[in-house]
Amino acid sequence: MNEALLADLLAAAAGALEDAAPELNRLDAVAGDGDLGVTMTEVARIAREVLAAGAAGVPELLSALGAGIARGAPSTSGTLVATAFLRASRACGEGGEPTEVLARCFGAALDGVRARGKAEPGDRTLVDGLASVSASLEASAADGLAWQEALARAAEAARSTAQATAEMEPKKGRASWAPQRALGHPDAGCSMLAIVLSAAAARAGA
Amino acid sequence: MNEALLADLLAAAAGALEDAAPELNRLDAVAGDGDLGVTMTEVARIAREVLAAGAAGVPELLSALGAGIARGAPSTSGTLVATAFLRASRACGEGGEPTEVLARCFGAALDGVRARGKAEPGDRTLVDGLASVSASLEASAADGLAWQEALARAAEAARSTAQATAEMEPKKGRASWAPQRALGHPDAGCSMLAIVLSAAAARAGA
Amino acid sequence: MRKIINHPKAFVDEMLEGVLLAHPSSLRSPARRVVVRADAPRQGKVGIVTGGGSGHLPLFMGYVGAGLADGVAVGDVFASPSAEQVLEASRAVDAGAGLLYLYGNYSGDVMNFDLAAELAMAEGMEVATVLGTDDVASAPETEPERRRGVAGIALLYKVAGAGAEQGRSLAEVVAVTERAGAGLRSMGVALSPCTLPAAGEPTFSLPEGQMEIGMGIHGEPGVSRGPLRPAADIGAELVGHIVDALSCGRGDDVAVLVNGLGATPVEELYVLYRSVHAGLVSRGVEVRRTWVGEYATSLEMAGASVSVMRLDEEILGLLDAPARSPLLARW
Amino acid sequence: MRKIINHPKAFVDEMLEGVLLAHPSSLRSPARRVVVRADAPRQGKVGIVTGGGSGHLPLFMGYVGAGLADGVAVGDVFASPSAEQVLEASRAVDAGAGLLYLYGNYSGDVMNFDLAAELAMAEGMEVATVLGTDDVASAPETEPERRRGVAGIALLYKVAGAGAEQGRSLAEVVAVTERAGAGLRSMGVALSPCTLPAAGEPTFSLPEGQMEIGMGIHGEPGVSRGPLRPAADIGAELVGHIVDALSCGRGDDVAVLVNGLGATPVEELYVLYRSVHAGLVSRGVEVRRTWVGEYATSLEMAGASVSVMRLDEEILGLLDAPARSPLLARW
Ligand SMILES: Nc1ncnc2c1ncn2[C@@H]1O[C@H](COP(=O)(O)OP(=O)(O)O)[C@@H](O)[C@H]1O
Ligand SMILES: Nc1ncnc2c1ncn2[C@@H]1O[C@H](COP(=O)(O)OP(=O)(O)O)[C@@H](O)[C@H]1O
Ligand SMILES: [Mg+2]
Ligand SMILES: [Mg+2]
Ligand SMILES: [Mg+2]
Ligand SMILES: [Mg+2]
Repeated sequence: MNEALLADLLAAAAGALEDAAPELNRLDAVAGDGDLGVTMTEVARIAREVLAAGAAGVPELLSALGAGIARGAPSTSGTLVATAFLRASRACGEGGEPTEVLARCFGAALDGVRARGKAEPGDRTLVDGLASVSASLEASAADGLAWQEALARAAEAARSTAQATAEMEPKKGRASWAPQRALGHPDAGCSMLAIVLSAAAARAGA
Repeated sequence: MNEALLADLLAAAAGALEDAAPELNRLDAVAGDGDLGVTMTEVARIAREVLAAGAAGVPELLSALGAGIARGAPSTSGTLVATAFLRASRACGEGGEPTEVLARCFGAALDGVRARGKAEPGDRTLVDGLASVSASLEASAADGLAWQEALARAAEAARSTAQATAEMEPKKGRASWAPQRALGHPDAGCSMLAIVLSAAAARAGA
Repeated sequence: MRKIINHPKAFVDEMLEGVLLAHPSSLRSPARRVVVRADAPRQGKVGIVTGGGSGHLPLFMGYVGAGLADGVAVGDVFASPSAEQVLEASRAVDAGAGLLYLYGNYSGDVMNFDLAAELAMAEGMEVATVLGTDDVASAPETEPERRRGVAGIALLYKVAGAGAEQGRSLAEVVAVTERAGAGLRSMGVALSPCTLPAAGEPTFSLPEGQMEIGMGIHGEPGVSRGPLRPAADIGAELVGHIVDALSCGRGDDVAVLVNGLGATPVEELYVLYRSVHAGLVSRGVEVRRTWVGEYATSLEMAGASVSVMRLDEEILGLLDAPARSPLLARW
Repeated sequence: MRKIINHPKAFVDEMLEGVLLAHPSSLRSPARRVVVRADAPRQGKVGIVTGGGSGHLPLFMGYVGAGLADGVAVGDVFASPSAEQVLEASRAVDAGAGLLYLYGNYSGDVMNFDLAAELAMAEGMEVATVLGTDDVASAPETEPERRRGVAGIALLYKVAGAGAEQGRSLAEVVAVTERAGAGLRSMGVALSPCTLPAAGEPTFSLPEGQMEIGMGIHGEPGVSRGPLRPAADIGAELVGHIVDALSCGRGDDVAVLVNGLGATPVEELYVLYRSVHAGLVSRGVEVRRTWVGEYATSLEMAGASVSVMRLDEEILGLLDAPARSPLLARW
């Protein structure tokens, strides 16, 4: 996957984030402070800026995204997304099939987010979404699937995990302070991940 | 007019004030701070207390009302009503026909309110109401009318003056700060006077 | 009503109970609804007595403290205190050096303070009066006696209080306070109504998305109502009216107070101040001192007011003198 | 929205411009959205760095001042500042005696301050962290690491700031601040929602006549919602929860802070304090110090919180030490 293609997918994801902002605010408001859409609109704006500026290569682009988001959108989700990009940047450089690279990147992102946020799978956070996406990509890589197909399956995994979080009790973040409130509503961060991946997969046209 | 009769009329007036509180708040809110009903409810409460305590005679009753209201309801209207009672108390003791006494009392009240509030007739204040009531009582006294009839005419004068104030530009009090707002609405203080006199007149059964 | 209260009728007295429980070493109550500095009377010092309706904290009680006022008569919500309360406050703070009655120009208050002054003088106290009359929106410049007093009075307490604390005579305190007041103007904007506890419903209606320029601190009608505009426009308009009224410009030194009416976050007051500052600086006016926060509120009204006071070195010195009251100091 | 703002996106930066224009002799900005005491770094003194989302003034920036914190990283509304901002604040206040990061326990803030601490330590600064975790409603007593920080942190700034100002070592400042924090609990009640400027609509709905006990300062869900009750009931309930959490009773000395969330008049806070005081005194707890006012707000949310801190003579001495910041001091 080259830089231009990645940029194209990310631009699609940014657009989807902006469209979903009210929905993300609403989901976050159920048990949090109702600002995830505000933050993700800012993340999308930063992403567009970084994409417009261009970068020497994929790792450079990912690390510029991570640094820009860490600087410009440092809420919980923004910081975790930044961490994910920074870790992905370090993991993507070692070559391999595009699907393998994707799997490595999301695996690294998952590890980074777990380390920074100290949430475990099942805590009803972004970790759940990243864990299922990462597992799906691993499986696709093992099966030798094309990256477009792998991305589509990863998006599907993200969507169903987001749905599944509706039945989980939150253990981390603002939602954990009133765990019962969250029940019946998907986790906002996982929904955000599903939206982003769905948009990228649709753009990839698989 | 003896003390018991006066107390009976005042009790009727107090009841009317309480009933009219929301309307008085509304009229005051048009151009003032919307609390005339609140103040007059307090005035009514104090009046009932003073009436329940009783007094040695009419002047004593009126001065107890004035002192109680001055102490307990000292807003603009409360202070003016207190002044009116205190002046009436000093004026009522000299004997004469009941209608003459009434006329003297309201004349003294008018003078007191003018002195304290420094408003002139035509400024759209309680002074307008008191001036027309006082004039009406003077005329009734000159015509030798019974006090019940005089009171009924005074109430009628108060009502029509209140209506007339709707066309006046306020010059004193809060309403004067936005004179155009008041136009079309009767002055709250004059309406209050009309309500009180109407209730007393109805009670007097003329 | 979204209010943390018990019975509305008990509101003022329970508030006072809370104040006296919270600040027993700073304040005491010599009579019902009268509060004075715990150390009053202070021998040889001009006593400053203030008062007015409740619902405006920190106005009026918040200005009772060292370097500020000595006593306050506390009225019902938006209603004057009685002459009797003012008299009791006067008795409690009188230290033989005379009394300054310093309060806002509202008819109920004027009547009751004037009556109290007569009674106090009959008891041998010396009494002078200075009224807060800073609200540009309430009357034309040609009729100062009709202008109402709003948040600017906070600066007058500071000037008068510092002068009194320094041992100046009543005549001197009156003179400098009057001079400060003559160069002091304010104007406000309201974005929402407020609700008197005893009335239970908003005093007036002001729909979301509308604002009223010039509204008074009891909801008295302002000079114009219209769609809510950006902070920069509001700041420019308020400064324009004030600067016109004061005819101040290049070379003038001023102090500025941006006051919140109750529900407006301090963040917004600073956003507003940014434009107020720009408006003054662009006219060559130098801002020597600035205060931003809640100094005179209208219950939970949303909105703000801007006050500008001309400075000379004497007034500036008094503004800089130490002052402390339990309701103003956050530590 | 009833807000005095320009473009919602410019809100935080324009607010900061206003703050710096208003208080040029007390505060300066060494980097974007970083504000420090004008006299920082103060040689030999432990530097105290704080920060958090905007929308809570006087929290957090209001606690930058003499005898309080030295620097603040200012986040977007209800959002953490970045690690980079915290690092810039650290650089600007570090005077070689070590840094205390003192802020509220929210995941975004913790991640960014932790990252900044790593970076600062890599640059040779010594960094220790104490979190505000006073909100009883946010987690059971058995899980202190999950409790969020609310208005009680105002008292921790006072304790830590006074300790640092006296020249105590970082370890000593940390120890006394942790001890103060261990004996500090708060609980709040919300009567209305608030609206993020950038979101344009209330974060949640809370109809008039309803209240939510235990709601957090970002509108985090509380422990119970129901019809608005009288102030006396609210005070009794809040004190009950806090006293249970602290297991305090006869013979204990405490300081009390009654905090307004933004739109609640100070009068109501005193009405509430009256019942808070009664609840403590009836349990034999002695209230040694009381503060009532706005110390940590949630934009224009209506409501209040109560904080109670156990006292020993050392902590009391630190609470009584002088402190001054331009956003807290009204003179
Ligand atoms: N410790 C954590 N680890 C991973 N994800 C988390 C953690 N805490 C919260 N999240 C995710 O962040 C989302 C909320 O993000 P955001 O609104 O930016 O947080 P905040 O407003 O609290 O700063 C949640 O829906 C959840 O998916
Ligand atoms: N100077 C004055 N002289 C006589 N009556 C006055 C004067 N000022 C106001 N009033 C009357 O008082 C009424 C308002 O009373 P009130 O609501 O008690 O005043 P406030 O709320 O301003 O203290 C007005 O409707 C008017 O009739
Ligand atoms: Mg959030
Ligand atoms: Mg009125
Ligand atoms: Mg009134
Ligand atoms: Mg947030």
